[in-house]
Amino acid sequence: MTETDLTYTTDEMMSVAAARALYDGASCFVGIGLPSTAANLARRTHAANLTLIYEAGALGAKPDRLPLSIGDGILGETADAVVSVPEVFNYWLQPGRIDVGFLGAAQLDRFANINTTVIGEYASPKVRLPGAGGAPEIAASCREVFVVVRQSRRTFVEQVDFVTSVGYGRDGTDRARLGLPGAGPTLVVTDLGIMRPDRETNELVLTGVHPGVDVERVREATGWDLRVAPDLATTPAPTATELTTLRELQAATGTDTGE
Amino acid sequence: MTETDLTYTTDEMMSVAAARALYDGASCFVGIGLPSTAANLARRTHAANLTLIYEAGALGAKPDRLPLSIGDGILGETADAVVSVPEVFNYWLQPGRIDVGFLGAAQLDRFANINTTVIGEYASPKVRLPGAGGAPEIAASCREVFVVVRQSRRTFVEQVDFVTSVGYGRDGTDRARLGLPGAGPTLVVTDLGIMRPDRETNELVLTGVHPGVDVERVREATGWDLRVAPDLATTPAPTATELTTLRELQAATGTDTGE
Amino acid sequence: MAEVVSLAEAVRSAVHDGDTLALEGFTHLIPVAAGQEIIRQRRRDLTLVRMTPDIVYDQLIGAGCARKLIFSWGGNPGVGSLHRFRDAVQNGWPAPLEVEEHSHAGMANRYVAGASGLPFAVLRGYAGTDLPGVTSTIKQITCPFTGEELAAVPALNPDVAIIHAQRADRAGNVQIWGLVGVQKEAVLASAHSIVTVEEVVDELTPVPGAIVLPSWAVTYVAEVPGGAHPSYAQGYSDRDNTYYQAWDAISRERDTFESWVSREVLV
Amino acid sequence: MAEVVSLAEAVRSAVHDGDTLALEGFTHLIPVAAGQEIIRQRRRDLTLVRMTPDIVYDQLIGAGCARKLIFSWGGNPGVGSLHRFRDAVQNGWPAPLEVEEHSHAGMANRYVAGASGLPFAVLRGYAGTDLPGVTSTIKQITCPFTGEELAAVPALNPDVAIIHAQRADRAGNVQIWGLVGVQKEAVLASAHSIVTVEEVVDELTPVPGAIVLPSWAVTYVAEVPGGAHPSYAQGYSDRDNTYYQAWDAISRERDTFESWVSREVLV
Repeated sequence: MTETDLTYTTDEMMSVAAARALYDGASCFVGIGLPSTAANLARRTHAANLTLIYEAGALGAKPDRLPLSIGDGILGETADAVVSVPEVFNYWLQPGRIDVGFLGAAQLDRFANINTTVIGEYASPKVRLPGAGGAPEIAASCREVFVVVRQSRRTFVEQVDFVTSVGYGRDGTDRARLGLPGAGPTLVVTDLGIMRPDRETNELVLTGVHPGVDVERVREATGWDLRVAPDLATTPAPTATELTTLRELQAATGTDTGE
Repeated sequence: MTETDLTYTTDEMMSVAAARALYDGASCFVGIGLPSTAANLARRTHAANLTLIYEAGALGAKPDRLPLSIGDGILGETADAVVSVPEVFNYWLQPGRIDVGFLGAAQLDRFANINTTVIGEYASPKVRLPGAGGAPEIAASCREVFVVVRQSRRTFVEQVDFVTSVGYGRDGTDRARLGLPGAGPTLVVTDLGIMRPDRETNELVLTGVHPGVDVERVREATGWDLRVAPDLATTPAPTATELTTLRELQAATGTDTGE
Repeated sequence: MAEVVSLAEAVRSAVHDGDTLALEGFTHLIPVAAGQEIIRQRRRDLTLVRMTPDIVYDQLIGAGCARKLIFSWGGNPGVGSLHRFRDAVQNGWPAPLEVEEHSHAGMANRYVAGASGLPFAVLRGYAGTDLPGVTSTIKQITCPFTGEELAAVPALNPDVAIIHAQRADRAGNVQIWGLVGVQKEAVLASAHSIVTVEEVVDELTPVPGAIVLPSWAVTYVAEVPGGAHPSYAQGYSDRDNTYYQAWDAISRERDTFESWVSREVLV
Repeated sequence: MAEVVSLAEAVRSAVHDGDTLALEGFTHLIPVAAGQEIIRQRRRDLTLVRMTPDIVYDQLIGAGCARKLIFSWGGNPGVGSLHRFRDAVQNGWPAPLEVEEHSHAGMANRYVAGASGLPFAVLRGYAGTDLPGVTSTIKQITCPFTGEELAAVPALNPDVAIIHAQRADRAGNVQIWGLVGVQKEAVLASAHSIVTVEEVVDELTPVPGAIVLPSWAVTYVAEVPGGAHPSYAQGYSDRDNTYYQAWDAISRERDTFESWVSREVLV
């Protein structure tokens, strides 16, 4: 047995921290890319009974490598049940059956609203992004939402240019007013640390930093005046098991995936 | 080869006449009982490419005997496709994809409205009948509707006690006003003869009598002042092939079926 | 995750007096044994939901379990009428039975709305019929794009759905094939569910035409071989057509029915 | 009944300038060959509909076939952006591209409504997002029973749906298995349809998880082995992930794209 190299990248720390947030027995609606990496890592470490749901129609997928796309054949082949795309959204997501929606973001703001539509003006965008996909209803209907995204000033902005998926709305109070069934984003995991919404205002607050990251570095990568929790935690470094499992998953896949 | 007994019952004449009305290549939404007998007879005589659709979820059923119920196993086992009950109604019936809806009736009136709900007052019925089943939407959405029913004054009434499924409405003019997609009942086949709606008024008019039946007998079995077409036809008697096929179907079934 | 328990235990835990129940099955896979267990446990005041109430509902009604029936076609398929149902509606015996009746299309869509977490469904239906006049759960709705008028029906969300299926694995994943009816929708529309199965197996080998209800969408699984009798379970049993015919005689009179219940169910 | 013809003939007969087309496929079974045949036949002014426009739509847009895109997620899955789509939206090259964008749930329900012969669908969606502000085909509707506000979206009814499937029989019945996406709904929602298949066989032997589109619901079937490449056809081929990566470089600049079209498609 070779010894695991315990040196890890910030992306590895992010995936490990995101995976840890998933609890055993949960059902998780998984976006491709970083969320899928984290969810599959969780299933292979502490959460063997995690039910992975992919929007292409796989309920309870058990891939032995990372899927390369949202409709990778391995998802259907290993699933408990394969259903049509309308059924995924109507029978499984919409009624609030799914515990955790696991999303990425191109922009994320102070109130955890997500933009994956455009940078700039909608009518004449600076950058046209892929669009909504399943995210608006995942964000609305899952019991809670985890967001995993690399942190930078370009991504973490005061106000998203476009609300593709609602976190807590433009002023943090929309969710209750809209009667959205799920609790919304309860956790944001980045390559630098961990944020959670303030219980009162729903503003994202830094509640944890990864080992070797100081608060100043996180604030520099955040486009608003980031509040820091009084009991700021430091994320435990990835364990050998976590790193080995993550690296094996990625090796089995052959290539890293990005949405 | 034994010679076919060409003596036939009025029920046999009715099934044969109803079967003849179905044209090859049509899709037919089939009620159990008399409609199913006629439709299966048609498929085994002149209309080999008749697509039989049963509401339990069988599209293109090809039973080699008469199904004993609307969800008889033989329907699913021989079908081109098996779908859920919601899908039958939403994806296949509702959009108007089906050529012919083939229905029975407990009461039928002058304007071909069908009652299968109650005899007497709804709140305190003399006879509580099975209810609507698939019929209201079959009657509304199929391109046309054929009704097959044994004729008597009890069944052929001036006004049905309850409109379960619309023919042409209480005064014969409802169908257009309601914007129903299908043309409605274009043919009624009984054990005595054949009725079709008048082109102008939509009132059912006797257009044919079966061999040996005179008009007076049909009028006696009709609860309204039945009009008779000037060019009244006499139905050709069942052929040896028709009778043999019908009897073989019923023999294979072991028992006759009524809804 | 579904718990694998005995039928008696499943009914005891999940079904309460006053509940709304949907025992679904469209000729195929009718959960008859479960219905008779409910009679045996003497549940009362039930609202029974089903597209095609047949003899198991006749039995529940005759045994005095039901207060209300929500349905679209009630009969003894291939034979004729349901005498206990008729007696309850026409004569209030053994108790008055409230009825709320729809068409199949309406009922199917009510389950779909229930399974989808929507308060209502839209369909082209009922227009020109007398059903909206007697059923308050049929309304009109206007398309916000075309102005067209359509029918709206409210979601069905029973307290408990009960179905019969061919197999489950030990984790409680349920596999159903053949004519699957509206059973998936009934289970997903309901707060809780009981699935009786022909057998519990180690692994659900794939079967053409099969659907799977994942364990986490099911409350209880109970192994009840033949639990659909006299209906059939494709791959396991054939329909007992004689029983349906015999039911006509048994159910026609109150006393023959009552002695049947005492003899065959309440034992 | 479906006619079995060549792909060129199917496109020639069914697809006209100005049509609304849905080439559907959710990562699996994407009808790429059919899309390239449309480029080859130089159709123009098309409204392209798809939940997940990927590289075949990038190709159609870059080749100047499209006037409008109705979609919910447009990207090169697993790789990144669609450069031709971006160039059309951001710079109007080779022609301005109107966009009408929804969420997946909205698009799926628009197809469901289309397949169901309804003018609209109802869902819990879009609330609080900026999408209703930029997409006029999202409205509100009130539940006539509960008073709840929900989203309404209009039916999609394309002129032609184009999908790829594993097999058809000679009568034109189509069999699809694996992740089946929204393909059935797209075909049933459309006035006409073209299904390319890996092979035409004498008989469709049952396959677990397979659905069948009956011949009478399909317009044209064309045998095009590998017609989903670079996507995959379960049971026939694997996804060509390298091609998706290569597309990023080919499509990034207008001239490399144009030489690719000349070389690989317009031949």
